[in-house]
Amino acid sequence: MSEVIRYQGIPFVARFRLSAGELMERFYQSLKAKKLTALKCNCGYTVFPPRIRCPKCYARLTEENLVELSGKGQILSFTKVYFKLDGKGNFVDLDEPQVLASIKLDQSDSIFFAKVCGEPKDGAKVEVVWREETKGEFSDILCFKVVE
Amino acid sequence: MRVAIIGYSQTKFEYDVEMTREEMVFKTAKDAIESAGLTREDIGTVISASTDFLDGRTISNCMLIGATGAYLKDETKAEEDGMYAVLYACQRILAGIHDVALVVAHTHSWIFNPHQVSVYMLDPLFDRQNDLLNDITLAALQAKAYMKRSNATEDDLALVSVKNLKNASNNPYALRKMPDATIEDVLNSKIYADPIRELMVAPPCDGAAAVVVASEDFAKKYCENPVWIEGIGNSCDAYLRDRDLSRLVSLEIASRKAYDMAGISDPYREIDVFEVTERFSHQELMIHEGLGICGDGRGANFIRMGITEFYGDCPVNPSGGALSGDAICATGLVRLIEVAKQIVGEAENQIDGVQRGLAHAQWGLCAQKNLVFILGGDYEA
Amino acid sequence: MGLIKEKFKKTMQIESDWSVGSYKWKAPKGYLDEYVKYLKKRKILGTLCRSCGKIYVPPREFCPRCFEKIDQKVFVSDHGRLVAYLVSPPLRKGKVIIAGMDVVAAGILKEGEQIILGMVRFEGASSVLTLPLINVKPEDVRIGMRVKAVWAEETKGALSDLVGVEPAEDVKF
Amino acid sequence: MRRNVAIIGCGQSKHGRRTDVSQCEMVAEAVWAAIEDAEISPEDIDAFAVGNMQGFGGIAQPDLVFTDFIAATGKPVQRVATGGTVGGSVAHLGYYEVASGMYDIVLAVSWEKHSDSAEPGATTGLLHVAFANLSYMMKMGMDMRSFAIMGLAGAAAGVSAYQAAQYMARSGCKIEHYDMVAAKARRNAAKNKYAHLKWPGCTADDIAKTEMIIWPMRFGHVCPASDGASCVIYASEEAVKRLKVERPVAWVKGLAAYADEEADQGESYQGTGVVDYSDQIGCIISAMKAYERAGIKDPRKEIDMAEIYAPFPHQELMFSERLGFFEDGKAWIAVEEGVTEIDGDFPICPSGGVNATNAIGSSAMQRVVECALQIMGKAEEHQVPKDVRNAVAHGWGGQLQFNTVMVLGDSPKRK
Repeated sequence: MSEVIRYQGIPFVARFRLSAGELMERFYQSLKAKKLTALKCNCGYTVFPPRIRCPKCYARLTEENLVELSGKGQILSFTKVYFKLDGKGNFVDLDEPQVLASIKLDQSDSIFFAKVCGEPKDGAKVEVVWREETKGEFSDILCFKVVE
Repeated sequence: MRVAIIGYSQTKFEYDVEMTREEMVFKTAKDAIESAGLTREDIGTVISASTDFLDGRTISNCMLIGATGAYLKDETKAEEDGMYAVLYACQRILAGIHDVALVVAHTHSWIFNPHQVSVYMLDPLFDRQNDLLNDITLAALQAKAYMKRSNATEDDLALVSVKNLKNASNNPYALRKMPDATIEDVLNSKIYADPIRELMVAPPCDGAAAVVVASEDFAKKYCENPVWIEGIGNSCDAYLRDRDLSRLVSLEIASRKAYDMAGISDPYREIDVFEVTERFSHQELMIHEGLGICGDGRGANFIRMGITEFYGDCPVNPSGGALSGDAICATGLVRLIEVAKQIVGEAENQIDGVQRGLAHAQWGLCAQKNLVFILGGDYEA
Repeated sequence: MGLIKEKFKKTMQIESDWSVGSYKWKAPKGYLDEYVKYLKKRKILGTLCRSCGKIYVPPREFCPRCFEKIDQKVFVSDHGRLVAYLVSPPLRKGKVIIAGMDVVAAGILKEGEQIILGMVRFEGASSVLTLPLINVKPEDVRIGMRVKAVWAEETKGALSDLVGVEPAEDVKF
Repeated sequence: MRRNVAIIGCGQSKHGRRTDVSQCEMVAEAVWAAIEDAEISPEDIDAFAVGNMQGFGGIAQPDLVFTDFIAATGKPVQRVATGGTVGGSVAHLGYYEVASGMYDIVLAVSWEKHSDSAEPGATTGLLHVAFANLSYMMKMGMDMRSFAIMGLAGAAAGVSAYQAAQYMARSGCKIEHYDMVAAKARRNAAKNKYAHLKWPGCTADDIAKTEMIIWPMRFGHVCPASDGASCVIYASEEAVKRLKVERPVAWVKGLAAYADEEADQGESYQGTGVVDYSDQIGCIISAMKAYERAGIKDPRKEIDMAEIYAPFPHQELMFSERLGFFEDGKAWIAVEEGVTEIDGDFPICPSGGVNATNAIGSSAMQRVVECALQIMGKAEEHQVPKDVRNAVAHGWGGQLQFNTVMVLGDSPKRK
């Protein structure tokens, strides 16, 4: 058995700047206005976030199909998360566990994986909590809070 | 026209193995060819299986041409589980262009944590920006969704780990073995995201596996004990956001196709052993339902009543499954090999009288893709 | 008219990073580490495959042609032939950016310097090594010319010990 | 008896710096164009073949993210990836899926989104091929000067620059011949609405005026890093009858992809047994096997045109010899005589080829698409005037070591 020499990669981080496309650009602009938007297909399926093909009937979706969601939804399932990954492959324990839930937004058929603040129960109704000063980014959505 | 497995080899699953990936692949390929009683010259086509993100090398097969025995061979690389490479090898043989194919799959998880690679499988424009999301936390949401729809409890999840880690103690190739594992051991292991704890997650490791498949004529001429591939079913579900996480729809589709091809109407009775890829313990219960061997939402009954023990009516993962060691691209291929070993009578935890077995591989977050193989011995059906 | 490139609308960009430098790999012991050890003694190491006679330089642990492990170490000559070569234009500041670094401005390569890269096959080797071809003007370089290794004044067992190759007197028969 | 398989529809996205779409949208563009071209509905598709080089666009297993964009939900999807040849490998996979008898109609798509990487061109992906080697060489005492010198040749073209020098040494051609081939590519690309770099009426002198990167490679010789996707839809002979396809289709007559040893260095900077990078024994064997399987005895006579994967002009010359169209080292004569022009006796890359458009994942599949379009008479502006009975689609990749060869024809192969 020949032994081996272990070596580390030279320091380099590959940076990506991914083009979002027109639909997602409009979606992020609507976040700035504290609005959640989705696309409602003629077949009835509402896909969130917006994209060019309906997941159910594959029809072409455009800005005409745009609908605004209420920001309310229901928890399908949730979990208490105790760790994070640091991007380099290491587990990092969280100071205190955060709640992650798969949420079905009202009027939308897609699942939204989002953080939940407060103690959720299964099937609990939730509502989006916006960052004070939104910038049109994913982090404008702080979390979802339990409504009742 | 049928295809048969006529040779195989697997390495001991370890973490940070004292071997380069090139040497491990070379040894595995060479052993598989020898186990088929052939030499490299007999091989027509070579299909390797590894991914660029896991190996840390774009074109992860280009510097392994020598190691996989693919020098001046009709070669390609499947960028997913090695069982998909066997499916492609069968297609190359059934197309009548090749007679003998070598499939070699490997992953060295020491190179870069596969759980970190799972983050790059998320949609970068949306989900990837939620830094809580990775394969483990998504699996936790899947487990909770399944437990809500079925009668499964956390104890049932722990029982799956207990069964597989006990089975693994007889398996020399397994990484993680716990001969006297208990539910408490599993429920006390480090929590990642409830209900998922460390002993409920398949531990990524370094490993490789290889098989030689051949056409019906070649196998009959040169192999005393071929293992016939009688059915194959493959299906891929939608992306996470537009999919029912509480069930494995693509497995339901894939297993039906495999059963139809193999002429199986009642899998529970007609299949003697199951080797499934359970990356998380709750998935083994979901897989029972996806394979249609138990009622909808009744997956937990099997584990509670010991039906899936290797001495039970419906043995699942006598080898210890993925929970005993997960070399990502090699894990599904190892399941195929374990079923072949059961059929030729060379398996650890050997079940007697195995004529037909089922091997299953999954790929993607929350088992988005599922592939099912039905293998049969040389009995006169 | 000239080159036409269709312009496409620029939409919002989302950032994502991939820490490639955090990966780690393994190399076989007794091969490249031996090679650099002998570079210190100004010798070029290779491995011989006994069944097909290939000599791989730097050394390789198995032969793809014969699908066998090889570990017989041999030395190859430090004289060889030039198989092919590349010639860079005189290097200018701001023109050559490698891994985000202006190598001329950083003084790694000299302003106005012309680099000749030679692909050299040392006598006995079945492999080609790509090394700088120094002490010669680009117009005097010929395919197949004899070259010999140029060593660092004070070798320290590193790849940089073998600085490059320079023209060697051609043996006429 | 081997099942005959035909391409009944092709689709391409526009290739260029596609900052207007995401990777999923770009792939969907090509997929839905192919579905419409094949005049079928998504339900008719039995299985999918997909592939790209995932390190370039920053998404691991991207086909799992856009499964439901391309109507693949619930259906079998198989993924292969092999470097520059990935488009060809996906095309081969799609063929085998149908030829095996498992499926009747298969959609095969391959793509690349280089502009999503922040580093210029395709640096991230190309650097990542040998990033581990580089790290090990630094550990083994490679100095910064050698690192910079290696980057000098590597940044623009990688090991292809060495190959350009070796081919010139071997064939005795001049750098002007490289200029001619690059000019032909950019001229033809002007007649191809999907191409990236278009230069109507480009001449060898135009290319000769571009800056010398490292002799014998000028800036005008280097291919662009494009974004793009290419897609074909295969159908078995029975399916072609069942769908009552009247219009001409392109039949796959033979294919092969034999791999050579890596040319430059092993994965821990070991030496390899490849001395002359322009030998390309892998291409010779792949061509021989593909012609044997296609029943072609004399390639130059029986084949009417070829789409060769040549990001750099020397490769069109080199591979046209290895594919058996011209004598060893003599391809440059055919270029001088205009044999390989669109209206020549043996047109090569009428589409403008990879030198004008290179989304690495899509390029080798684009060659299959272009050959199919020529056979079906649907290449519009760059349709070659001569009658195309047989065409060869070629791809190269890896460290100058992989070759995919596919022979397409206007009639199924009869024993």
